[in-house]
Amino acid sequence: ACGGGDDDASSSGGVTDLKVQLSWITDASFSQLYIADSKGYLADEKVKLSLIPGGSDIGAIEGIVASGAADVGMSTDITSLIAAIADGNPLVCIGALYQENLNALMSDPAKPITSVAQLKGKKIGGNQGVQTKFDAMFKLAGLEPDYTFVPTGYGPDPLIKGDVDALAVFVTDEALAYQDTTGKAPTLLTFTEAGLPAYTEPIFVTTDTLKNKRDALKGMLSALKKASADDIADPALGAKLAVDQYGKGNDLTLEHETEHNKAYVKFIESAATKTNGYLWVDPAEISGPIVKGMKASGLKTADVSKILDTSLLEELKEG
Amino acid sequence: MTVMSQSAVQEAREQDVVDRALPPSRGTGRRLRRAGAAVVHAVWPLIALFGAWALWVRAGDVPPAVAPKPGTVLEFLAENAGSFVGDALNTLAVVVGGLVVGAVAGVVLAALSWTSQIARAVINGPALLTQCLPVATITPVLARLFGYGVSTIVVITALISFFPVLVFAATGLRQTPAGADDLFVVLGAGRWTRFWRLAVPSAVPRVLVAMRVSVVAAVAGTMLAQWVMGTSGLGYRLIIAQTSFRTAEAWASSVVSIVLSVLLFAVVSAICRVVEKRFS
Amino acid sequence: MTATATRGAPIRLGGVGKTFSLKRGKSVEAVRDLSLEIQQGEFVALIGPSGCGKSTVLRMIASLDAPTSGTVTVADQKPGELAAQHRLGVAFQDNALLPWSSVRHNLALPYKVAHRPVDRQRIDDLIDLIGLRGFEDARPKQLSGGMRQRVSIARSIVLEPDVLLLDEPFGALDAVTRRRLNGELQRIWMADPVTTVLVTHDVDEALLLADRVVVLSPRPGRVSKVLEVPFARPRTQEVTRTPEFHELVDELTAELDVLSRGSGE
Amino acid sequence: MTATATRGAPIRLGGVGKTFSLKRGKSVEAVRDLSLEIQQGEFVALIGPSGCGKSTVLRMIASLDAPTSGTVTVADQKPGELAAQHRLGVAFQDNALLPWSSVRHNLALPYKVAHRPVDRQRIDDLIDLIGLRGFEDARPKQLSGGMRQRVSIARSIVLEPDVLLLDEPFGALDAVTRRRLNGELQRIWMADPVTTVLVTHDVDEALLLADRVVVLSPRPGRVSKVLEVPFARPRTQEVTRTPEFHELVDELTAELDVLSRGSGE
Amino acid sequence: MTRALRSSAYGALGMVVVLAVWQLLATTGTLGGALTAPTVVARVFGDAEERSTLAQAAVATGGEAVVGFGWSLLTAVVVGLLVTLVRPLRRGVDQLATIESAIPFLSLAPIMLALVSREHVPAAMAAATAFFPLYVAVTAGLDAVSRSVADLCTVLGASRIDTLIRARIPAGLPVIATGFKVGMPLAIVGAVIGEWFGSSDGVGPIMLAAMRGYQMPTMWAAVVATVLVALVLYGVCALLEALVTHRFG
Ligand SMILES: Nc1ncnc2c1ncn2[C@@H]1O[C@H](COP(=O)(O)OP(=O)(O)OP(=O)(O)O)[C@@H](O)[C@H]1O
Ligand SMILES: Nc1ncnc2c1ncn2[C@@H]1O[C@H](COP(=O)(O)OP(=O)(O)OP(=O)(O)O)[C@@H](O)[C@H]1O
Ligand SMILES: Cc1ncc(C[n+]2csc(CCO)c2C)c(N)n1
Ligand SMILES: [Mg+2]
Ligand SMILES: [Mg+2]
Repeated sequence: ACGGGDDDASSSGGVTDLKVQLSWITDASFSQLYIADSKGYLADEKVKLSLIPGGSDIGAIEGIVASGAADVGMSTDITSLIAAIADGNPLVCIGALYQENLNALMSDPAKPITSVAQLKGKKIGGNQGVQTKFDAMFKLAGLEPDYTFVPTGYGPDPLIKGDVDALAVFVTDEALAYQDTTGKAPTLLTFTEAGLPAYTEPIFVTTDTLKNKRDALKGMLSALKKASADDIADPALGAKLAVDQYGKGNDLTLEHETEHNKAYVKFIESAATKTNGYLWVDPAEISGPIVKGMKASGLKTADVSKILDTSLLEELKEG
Repeated sequence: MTVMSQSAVQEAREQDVVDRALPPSRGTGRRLRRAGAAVVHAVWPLIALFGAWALWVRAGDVPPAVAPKPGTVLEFLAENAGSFVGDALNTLAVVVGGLVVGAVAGVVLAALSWTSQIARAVINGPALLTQCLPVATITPVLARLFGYGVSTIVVITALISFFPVLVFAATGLRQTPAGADDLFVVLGAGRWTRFWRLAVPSAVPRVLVAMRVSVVAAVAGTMLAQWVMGTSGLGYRLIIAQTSFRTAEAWASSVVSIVLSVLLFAVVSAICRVVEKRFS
Repeated sequence: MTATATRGAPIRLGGVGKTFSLKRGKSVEAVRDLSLEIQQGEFVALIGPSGCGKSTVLRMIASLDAPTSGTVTVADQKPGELAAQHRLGVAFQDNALLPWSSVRHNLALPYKVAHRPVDRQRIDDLIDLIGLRGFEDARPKQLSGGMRQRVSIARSIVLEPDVLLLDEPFGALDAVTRRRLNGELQRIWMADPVTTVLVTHDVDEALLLADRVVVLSPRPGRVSKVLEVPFARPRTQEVTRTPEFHELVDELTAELDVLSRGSGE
Repeated sequence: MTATATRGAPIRLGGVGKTFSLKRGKSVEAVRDLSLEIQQGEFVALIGPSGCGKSTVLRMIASLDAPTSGTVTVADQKPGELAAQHRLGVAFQDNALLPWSSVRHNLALPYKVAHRPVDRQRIDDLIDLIGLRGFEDARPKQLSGGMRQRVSIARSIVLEPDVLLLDEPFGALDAVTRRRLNGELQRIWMADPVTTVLVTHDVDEALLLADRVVVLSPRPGRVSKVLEVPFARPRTQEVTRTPEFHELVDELTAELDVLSRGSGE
Repeated sequence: MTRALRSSAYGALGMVVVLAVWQLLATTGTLGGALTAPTVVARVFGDAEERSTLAQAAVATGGEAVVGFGWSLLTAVVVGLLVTLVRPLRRGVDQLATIESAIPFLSLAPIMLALVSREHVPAAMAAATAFFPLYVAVTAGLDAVSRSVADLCTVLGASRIDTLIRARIPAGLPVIATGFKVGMPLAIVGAVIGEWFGSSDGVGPIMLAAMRGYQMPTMWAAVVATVLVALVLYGVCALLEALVTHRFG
């Protein structure tokens, strides 16, 4: 549905083909990419993107890009990218789709949890692996980790049924499903608020790709920036493209995707993007709070110079 | 049909030859040689595998996110051997528990489906339903039934391991030796007697085949379940190491689980050989 | 000839036919219009050329095959009834021992199936009778062909059935063992004369043991000759050396010879 | 007695012993210190009480069992060599037909295994010989016991082997068919006298067919008596009615009787 | 014919029982909102567009499963024949097969993607998961020769290959066919999981999207579509087993 991902990443007729490994299936999360393609922004830059849907949900994106199976990667959360770089993978971040950590702890508005301190002694649900983040929240708040972890599957069900007091969710997914199901908005404690800021869907490549396909990458970022503005202006467009074209076969519904995209577009902008443009990733943010949060989570970190290369975005800002 | 594995025949024959060639006084030498052969059989696949892995990582300049160097993983294993013992035992306990539950369930369901065509049809559909869905899909429903603890993991393991037993036992129960059915008719055997004294012994060889499949499936199932929703064990360690990009640890966990599989397979195969001799 | 009040059951075959279907619409008519009445407590020997339907007749009496036409009754009931009551003893042509059971367990099987307590003493006696002392724990694959056949014979009589069906029970035995077991069978039968049908290829054996010898024609099997055996019991090996005996042997052999020639087989 | 220049191979058993182990450390000594030389092209009959080790001897010659002590050579080689060259014909006591193959395919098997073109004419002739015309496409379970045995006999000779081992090949046949096939076997063997070992329980048959009759003692099987058969060939049923023949039958029967009595089996 | 009819009638009955229990559990809410009532799922299928999307997806997944199963069977047969012919290899290869089936492929997506080109990942995963039962069934089947048939081959001087072709394979087919019934459902899960590695068709992505979006009717509709495909493929295997057992059993 999204232009086969196996053509060689070679330029034909001056157009450079980039294979993009996404962290998730082609739903509204990636509307900027669809807009950039369908409105011809990418073509203008002589770039073609072959989107490879993800879904394995296991931080494999870094490995896939490192192995050369894709040119560009977008993973769920920048911390896994940083950890991979620290582990010796020759990767580098060149931007990010969303400015916020979209992970949050969701609780029943009748028994709201709005601070880390309130998590003490509670049952917290979430996907496998997220425990390390909870530990970090306690540590960052100067507390001993004290909670029961409940490994839940997908969906807001465990919170609705009262199996857990708080549930780790995506603010753009389960939080909306909770509202749809129960009719009331859940109380959210975002990971950022709990001391774990992050960028969502960081855009990264290998250091070699950055060197060899610099122009194409720059073109891609430029197109995505333009598309970001369109996306914010009309969230329904990206949703429609996802349902009808790029995510056809995934059995998406327009209503659902529109609702989601409305939630997503809020995170394209931030104070930093006002001055530096969309997709911006701030070195200080990484070397500061993000690295601090990762250290608290027990993750390996690296120097920001190895993690981030803002030169492309800088050039676009000037040009 | 007396199912006598040709391997057994051949082994017996080879044994005869060895017995003739070597006078009894050289018994220890023979035992040593046989032990040596066993070691060779056990070790060459590992050497081949690690060799291929090392070569691939080196030649392909594979980044650690794809595959770490075997040396790194082995080093990690050696340094943290102690810490893996607990995890391995934890996983082993779940595997054994789930396998026992699964094997019993498989045999019981096969027995039920032996009793009538209706039962067979009513069992087959739902049984198949449990098999063709990914664990992650059914976990939420199971967790609702059995809680978010170890019991659900045992149930998942059992669900994964019962099916081969069901399928092979159900066919095995109908694979009676030539003439035996007639014998039981003539003796005026009731259903129950026919089941216990004819169908069950007849099914043994097939169930043994199933056990060899199931034991390995059970390890994989436990790993998967712990990976999806465990709070301890090798599968849990694997997911945590993975999400934290501790690649060496993640791979070390996998290696330990694979070793566990191989050992359990060897144990079950050995038991199978003994039982097979009894029932052929 | 007919025995005193016995536990046996009469067997009646009325106009029985049996056709088996082979591949591609072909079929074999194994038995045709066969009628035979066997009295309660009678010992009948069934002889006839190989492939003429002897085993098929036995299998129909044992309820293992259903006749294509005609009727079979045992003790005036459907053939299956007797088996259901554990009153039938059969020694199959191919033994049908349970491969996973020892000699002793194979002999205990009829008790277990009938939910009766296993009579160890009787099993031991039978093991002695068939000369398998020392092989109680051996499994069928550890026995010689003749030894297996002897276990099968012992199993057929272990429960003292009302009807005994023996399909060439002595075929794999040497002459000496065969004669000894012939004698034992006669002794056992005389002590408790149950209805017995013995399929055999040995005319001497048929005349030594049976009240009547029924000769079947080549396929399709029909009754070609019925011979009442006049000798008093107990019949010893002496009888077999009398001219009367030889005469009957020759008569039966001639009949078989003619039958075989006729069939061209 | 010894035939003219033949394709056969000599068989030598030198002090052969065979012990099988049973459960719990028990064991059976099936054969003890058995020595026997069989000439190229000689026809030897092996008789002896049930369970005395006849099949075991045959299996050792066929390389199916290895002797516990002593040596067995066939054509001055290890027993397996002849089989490997497809020069061995065996009719097993239990027939050993391929259950999934038709009669025709069972008879074609030796050709296929030997990678020789299947001689359809010969197979057809053999099917006629054993009286199974019409059953070419039947599978073993559709045959009577005697029919199966006949297929097994035909299969053993289909490739005209150098050594023929027959384990009670006629045990399940009626007297008439048996005698007819005895005659056929003699005819075939005289036309092409290959080394043949025939296990039988029928003394008449042994004397009718063999150059020498070897009597085995009860378990553990040893050679108890060897008898040269003096009759000229071809031997017809006439010979079996001569006093000389009866004398030998009696001599062998007496020997078997004594042996059996001695063993108490 | 009537037997086939009767058994499919019973099969339908089995499915009715499942549906009834499922409906009961779902409407009483015993198992939480994650379980959707069959009536609700039926409504999803009622929509023509949904129906064709799901049908296409199920057929795609079924196709991947069949291709994977085919590769896996081919490998199992080749390797099984090899270790049966070359005995000394047997134990080591058993071990390699065990290792193969114990590799947590789900957690090793990058390796899978490094080894197999992306569009083949679902089929490759199907092959990887179905391989072990097929291998065990093939090797066990090839060993299931009766002693008398084995003896026959020996005296006929059959080479290992001939013994294999004339005795071991026919004797082993019933066991191998039973193995099909175990391998086929595994191939289907394998294909679904393989689709999670980044596929644009098949039921896998539908399940993922629906799970995450808490679109339980869609998710269970995908499950039903998968099960239907599984029933068909399993039915084919069962039929094959019946034929083979009748012919060679
Ligand atoms: N299950 C079967 N299917 C097809 N044909 C069969 C079946 N059973 C027996 N027959 C055929 O019926 C005929 C009679 O067989 P039966 O076994 O009764 O012979 P028999 O008299 O016992 O012969 P034998 O003395 O050789 O044992 C044979 O031609 C045989 O081929
Ligand atoms: N595989 C085996 N395991 C154990 N014991 C065996 C085995 N094969 C044969 N025997 C024993 O060896 C002895 C001789 O057996 P064999 O089959 O050679 O006898 P036979 O002379 O052919 O008898 P029959 O005439 O009854 O066929 C028997 O006591 C038997 O129990
Ligand atoms: C941009 C974007 N990336 C990833 C996911 C999928 N996903 C991966 S982890 C996670 C949160 C855990 O519940 C979610 C929702 C998505 N839906 N949108
Ligand atoms: Mg018969
Ligand atoms: Mg024998």
